[in-house]
Amino acid sequence: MTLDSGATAWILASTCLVMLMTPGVGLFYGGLVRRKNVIAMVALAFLCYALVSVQWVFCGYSLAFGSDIGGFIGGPDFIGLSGVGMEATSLPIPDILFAAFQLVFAALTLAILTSGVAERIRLSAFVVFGLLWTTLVYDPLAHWAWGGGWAASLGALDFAGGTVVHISSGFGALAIALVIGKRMGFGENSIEPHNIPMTLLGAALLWFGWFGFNAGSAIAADGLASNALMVTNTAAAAGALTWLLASSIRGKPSSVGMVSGAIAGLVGITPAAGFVDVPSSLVIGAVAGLICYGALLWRLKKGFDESLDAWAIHGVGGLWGAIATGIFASVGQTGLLAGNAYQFGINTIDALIAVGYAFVVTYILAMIIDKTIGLRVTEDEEYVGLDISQHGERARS
Amino acid sequence: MTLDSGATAWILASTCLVMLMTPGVGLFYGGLVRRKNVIAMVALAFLCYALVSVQWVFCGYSLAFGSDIGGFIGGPDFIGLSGVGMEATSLPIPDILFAAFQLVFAALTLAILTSGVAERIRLSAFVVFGLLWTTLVYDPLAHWAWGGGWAASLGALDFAGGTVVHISSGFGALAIALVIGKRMGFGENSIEPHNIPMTLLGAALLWFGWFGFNAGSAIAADGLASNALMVTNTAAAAGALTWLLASSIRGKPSSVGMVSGAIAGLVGITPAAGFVDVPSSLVIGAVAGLICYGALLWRLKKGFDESLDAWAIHGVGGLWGAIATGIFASVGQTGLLAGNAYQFGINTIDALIAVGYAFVVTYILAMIIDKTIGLRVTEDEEYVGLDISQHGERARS
Amino acid sequence: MTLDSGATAWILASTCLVMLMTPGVGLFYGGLVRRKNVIAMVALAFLCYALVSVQWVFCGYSLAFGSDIGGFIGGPDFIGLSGVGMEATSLPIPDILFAAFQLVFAALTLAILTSGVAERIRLSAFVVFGLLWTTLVYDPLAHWAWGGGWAASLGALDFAGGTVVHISSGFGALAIALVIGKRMGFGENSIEPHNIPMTLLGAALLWFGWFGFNAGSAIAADGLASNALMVTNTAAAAGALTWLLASSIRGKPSSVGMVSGAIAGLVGITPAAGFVDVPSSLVIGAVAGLICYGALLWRLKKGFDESLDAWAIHGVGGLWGAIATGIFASVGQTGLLAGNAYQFGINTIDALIAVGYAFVVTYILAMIIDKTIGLRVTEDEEYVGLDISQHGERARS
Amino acid sequence: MKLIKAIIKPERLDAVKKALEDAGYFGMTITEVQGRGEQKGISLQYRGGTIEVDLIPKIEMEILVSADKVDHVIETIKKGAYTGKIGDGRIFVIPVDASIKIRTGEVITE
Amino acid sequence: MKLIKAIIKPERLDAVKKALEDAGYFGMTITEVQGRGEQKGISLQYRGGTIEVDLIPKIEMEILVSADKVDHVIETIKKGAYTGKIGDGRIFVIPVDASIKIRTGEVITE
Amino acid sequence: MKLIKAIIKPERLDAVKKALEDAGYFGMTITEVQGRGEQKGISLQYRGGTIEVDLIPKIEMEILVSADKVDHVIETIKKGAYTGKIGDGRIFVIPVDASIKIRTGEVITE
Ligand SMILES: Nc1ncnc2c1ncn2[C@@H]1O[C@H](COP(=O)(O)OP(=O)(O)O)[C@@H](O)[C@H]1O
Ligand SMILES: Nc1ncnc2c1ncn2[C@@H]1O[C@H](COP(=O)(O)OP(=O)(O)O)[C@@H](O)[C@H]1O
Ligand SMILES: Nc1ncnc2c1ncn2[C@@H]1O[C@H](COP(=O)(O)OP(=O)(O)O)[C@@H](O)[C@H]1O
Repeated sequence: MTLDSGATAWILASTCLVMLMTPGVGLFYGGLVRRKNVIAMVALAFLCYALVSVQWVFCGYSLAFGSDIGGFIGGPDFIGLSGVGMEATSLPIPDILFAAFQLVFAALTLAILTSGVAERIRLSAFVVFGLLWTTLVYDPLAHWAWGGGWAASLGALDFAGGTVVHISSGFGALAIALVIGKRMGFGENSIEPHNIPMTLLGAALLWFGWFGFNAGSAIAADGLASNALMVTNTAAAAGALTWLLASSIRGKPSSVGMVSGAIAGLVGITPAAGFVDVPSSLVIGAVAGLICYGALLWRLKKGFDESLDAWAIHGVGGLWGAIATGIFASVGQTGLLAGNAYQFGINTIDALIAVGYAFVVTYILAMIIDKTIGLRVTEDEEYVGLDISQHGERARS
Repeated sequence: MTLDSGATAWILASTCLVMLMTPGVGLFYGGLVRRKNVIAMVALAFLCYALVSVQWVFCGYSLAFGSDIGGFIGGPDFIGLSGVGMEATSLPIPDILFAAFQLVFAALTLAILTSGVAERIRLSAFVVFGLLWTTLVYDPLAHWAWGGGWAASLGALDFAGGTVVHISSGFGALAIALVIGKRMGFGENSIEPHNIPMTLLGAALLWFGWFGFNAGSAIAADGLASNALMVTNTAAAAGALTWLLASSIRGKPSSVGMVSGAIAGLVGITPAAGFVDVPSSLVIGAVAGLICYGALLWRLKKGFDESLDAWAIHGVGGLWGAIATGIFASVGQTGLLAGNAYQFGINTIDALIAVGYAFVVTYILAMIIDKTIGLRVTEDEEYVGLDISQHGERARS
Repeated sequence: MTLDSGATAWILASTCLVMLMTPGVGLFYGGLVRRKNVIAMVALAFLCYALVSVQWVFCGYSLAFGSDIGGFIGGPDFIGLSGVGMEATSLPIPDILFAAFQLVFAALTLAILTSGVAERIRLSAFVVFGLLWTTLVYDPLAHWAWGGGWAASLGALDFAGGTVVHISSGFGALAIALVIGKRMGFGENSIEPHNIPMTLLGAALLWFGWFGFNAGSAIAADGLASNALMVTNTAAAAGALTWLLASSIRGKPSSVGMVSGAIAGLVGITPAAGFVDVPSSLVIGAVAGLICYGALLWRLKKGFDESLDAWAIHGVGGLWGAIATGIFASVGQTGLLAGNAYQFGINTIDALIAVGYAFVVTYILAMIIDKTIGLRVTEDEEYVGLDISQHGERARS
Repeated sequence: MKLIKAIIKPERLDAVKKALEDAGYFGMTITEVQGRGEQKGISLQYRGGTIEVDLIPKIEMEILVSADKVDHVIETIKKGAYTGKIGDGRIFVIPVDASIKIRTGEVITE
Repeated sequence: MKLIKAIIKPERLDAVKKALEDAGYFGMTITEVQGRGEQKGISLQYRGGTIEVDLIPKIEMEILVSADKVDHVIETIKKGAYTGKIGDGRIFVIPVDASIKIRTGEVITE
Repeated sequence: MKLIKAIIKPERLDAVKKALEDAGYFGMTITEVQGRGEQKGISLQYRGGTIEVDLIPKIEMEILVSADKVDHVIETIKKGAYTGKIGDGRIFVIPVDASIKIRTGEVITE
């Protein structure tokens, strides 16, 4: 394919937009923890970004996009990005730009997962966990959906990563949260967000970046990208409003709820963004807001300390999105409503397999690291907070 | 017209840039209120964005850009964005991208207006007000200028929304501020900004996004867009410096003043960005800084509680910009200085009609809502702050 | 050359990205100072941006890019940007866009230098200093490297400004820090960062914007730009990780250290971004993290109050980057490793001359201003903080 | 010597400071605190129920004065802080054995 | 009249407030403080050495009560604040000469 | 038993802590406060006029000690806090009736 400079311009910009989502997640999460852990929480996002950046050029890209091995994983063709050139081959953008665009997705995914270990993870253990997780969980899932793996072969649709990014990180967060255990005092003492404006800023950066995430996934600057941007925005707005409404029936409508609803809508539309029209996106976003709010309430009732709700929002929202794509697809593809039951079936099955794979592998990985290096800080370290105990820093002096 | 991928790439990016301005306004305003209202202030911006996003795809776009009805409003052609496709028709970008680009303008406009109700608005009343305001005030004004309405027919120039966005929100803010009344203790107790760095961050995001706002309004990635970017930046810088200078003569030059001057410059250049050269932009920006500073001092002296100065900066700045466009136009159009007195006249008249329309309709709308639902929180709710009373949240715990 | 809309789209976007780096530096620095100086620190970045914006259109662009005078400076051809049109002439983007893109570099450079005067500079003196510095130091250096000056003629490579931007600001910061003197109590009382999350936010914006900085410097949306983006990201990640590692051997690995390492990596790759491949970028970034960390420790040991380490990170990192470009160049150019010793030599000599020029001219300029107007606030003003004494504002009220 | 501890509404701080200045009292130390009084705070109604806002931001002002000035200072603070609405605050008078000025070493025990 | 000053762990604030409410004491003023006890804080080990975290965030609670209620209030605070681990905090009882309610002007000297 | 309340410059906190540690006093509670002294704060000149910066950030340190240690603690604090410039701060000595250690229940009334 010949290089298209407009497409290249937009994917360069999209790569920047998605890159900013990782610190965006850090700020979103950082505002929700207690003050003594805010630096550590934001730093974790940076660390995820740095680690995955190196892993990706070293082997991650190759595992995801190298020549297919048994439908499960990519081959070593692109180790060290060798053979990934500055020309456009199968896409209208340079190969190396595609690798960069995919890199920022991989980094973000790991950062989302840090929800499950908030306020209690040992920094050094996370380095090991993170490198292994992105290699053993993210890279295969990316291969299945986008790298020529089995899911793509069977026709499962995942436009921008509902399964690859959100199911994997959401269910991964739940698994590691179960392994690492609840925060000291969870359920007894009140653990309130210390800086909600910071969370709102993080949400703004996420919404902003998500346009690159979804509309960039068209790998073109065209009508498809434009439609993806519009449905992305609509779903986000719908999710924000339904969560706001639902929570205002139960009590005060919190701002954190409103932006959580927006993110639920964004997650829900992610796999569908290239396949649905605006009215469908309204439904997908609105339902995502309600389902994820329900999931959050359920988690709280059960007393799971998946602390910052990656599971409720990204995991459950991603699952809904995958299924919804199978239902509502109408742009370029057809879904259940257009009579294509196969699409609905394969999308649902693909999502459930991803749920299972992400949960189980993350659980085992976390267990191994916990038994060997130890995932969790000591009680004293947790008590004084990770900012001081892991970084020797204080958020306000 | 055939789709141009470069133009599409730039308008996709511009849509993202302008989207970020809405939370940018939220942060700008959020830093200026007292701590007990910061969450509510930022949340209001998100709410504006979510509400208008849904209203716009439902009917707003159609009212603004549907086939003209009597020069005043658009017809129902595009309800639910039906008929707004992924192809480029009259512009080099997909129709649906144009709709998205226009959406982010509409959302921002409502967010700017929240200045007038800061620290005292009832959340639920604002939902109703916001939906009606964007429908009854913003959509017609957008139609007049850009959708084939009377102002466009008569040749009034408004490149990126000086009249549509800034006059409407600025004078709307003044009108609703008069209806809702002053904040408790205004003029007696000191009501100081609680977080100026947050305001500076908001200003940074606004300046950043404004390049998409003005240079994106070229709907092309070409020399016109580039010129628009350059004059936008120059006017902003000039406004920042003149306000800084003027305020340092009266006392200490505050940082809030400097960035207010930058925004005044940005507002002033908005309608002119596609029609003037760099030297003119210096003058437009510099004068905007002085005029808006003067307007702010006048408002304070009069004791109007249009709390965060949308009127002084956006309203007065927008009015100046509209007139200045009629004076300085020289790129592709001619203004007074080039001997075209008609342009000066029609631009001034158009702006004054917009001032009148925005003020009167907003005033009536606010009155009706105040008498029925009640715009304002109770005294106790205002005293404890909107964060707790409207959202059940605290900015620092 | 005919205008390419894709290239134009990307450079428009890159200009926005780099623009945001200036407030990004402000926030980065603002978090590192004491609370009483945070507003002044962030405001200084805005002021740099506004001042240089006006200076650049007035004469800066012409001095840098006007027709060459003796290899040293540009002629007055483009005073007031006259003759800088909306058409593409020698580049695939409009001339005026090139001027805008270059403007944001000039502004950023001055903002980086404010590290050296943190918490003690008089606002009015800085206005004078800043205007003179950008004219006497930045503009010539830009001319030498990019405007047809002697360095370009001799073949020195500086892709995105390692010498022009980072060496000049880093060594400039050191020079002015020596002239203005240490902060009161430096070395006796602890002077700790007051808001590390703000610094992390600033770092995120810097990393984000740096893609525009380096990949935009290709002045195209093509494979070269894409490669530049990828190597930029890799070097940043490598720098973050090596600094983290090195500092965790000495003590607790701070988050400020991690992002400082990322910035060191970004600085290091800046001159090389268009000339090296991914494996080289890993080395360049990793070494930059170590060298700059070492430089910081050395500065602390020596007791120099170059307060926020522009010298250690930008100055030393830029020097390393210039030399590294001469060593690793392999894309489109060749360096020492490819047998081109000349490249290594000329790059090193160019960098050293820039070090000398920037240091000496800045030192003399600072001395003159100090003796005449006075660079430094009074002791009382410094004690109560610049926020109150220079701006009459408080960060929290 | 007595330490007068006054808990006032933040929005009255300027008025209290002004009143004290006019009466010739400059020295003071203030702290941002949160308080609730006998009224248990403020009840806000909303559709879902009631919310009790019990801890409301206040300013605590500490002023050291010689025993004979106590009444005058209290009156002055009251004048500045009074609004007549719930939450106007409290003043406590606490005995002080000695007071030392660090710079001069001066000790007052009265 | 006495001023009871209790320095407690922030995470016990809700429990202490609840206990006091149940016992009928509403009025209080709280401040965010940092403290260290006789234990010199908490020592954390890391590869490079040891870090002493000496100033740990605490809540200081001030409650004015009449002298006869002092013991009851102290018992109540202890009930809410006790965890049995280092850093549970201290309670100080300080004599108060007089207390004034700004809104009503009411003076109590007991 | 006495409560020693010292208001010092924030930048002297480390020195005061160090001095107290060396003298064997560990327990303390500190609060971020703002204060002005008899000097009415600091006057800054600028072209438009004068600005009075009256409330300057300070640290308030509270230390409970037995009566016989009071003088020693005061001397120690003075040593750490003294700079000789305006604003060095004050120390107040306040009588305390009783002190309770929540964890152990230990009551000291001395
Ligand atoms: N018993 C008490 N002990 C300590 N502080 C108190 C007490 N009662 C009131 N306060 C403080 O005084 C403030 C005002 O009390 P409140 O009862 O609301 O005032 P008023 O009685 O004037 O309406 C409270 O917010 C709290 O900080
Ligand atoms: N001598 C003291 N003077 C003032 N405050 C003290 C003193 N001793 C302890 N405190 C306060 O009490 C808190 C708890 O003290 P600590 O000795 O850690 O508790 P415990 O003895 O119950 O383990 C400290 O953080 C400090 O705020
Ligand atoms: N009368 C007072 N009551 C309460 N606090 C006081 C009083 N006088 C001084 N202070 C506190 O002591 C601090 C230092 O006082 P200042 O008079 O500036 O010190 P110095 O007299 O040593 O120069 C003030 O900022 C304030 O917090």
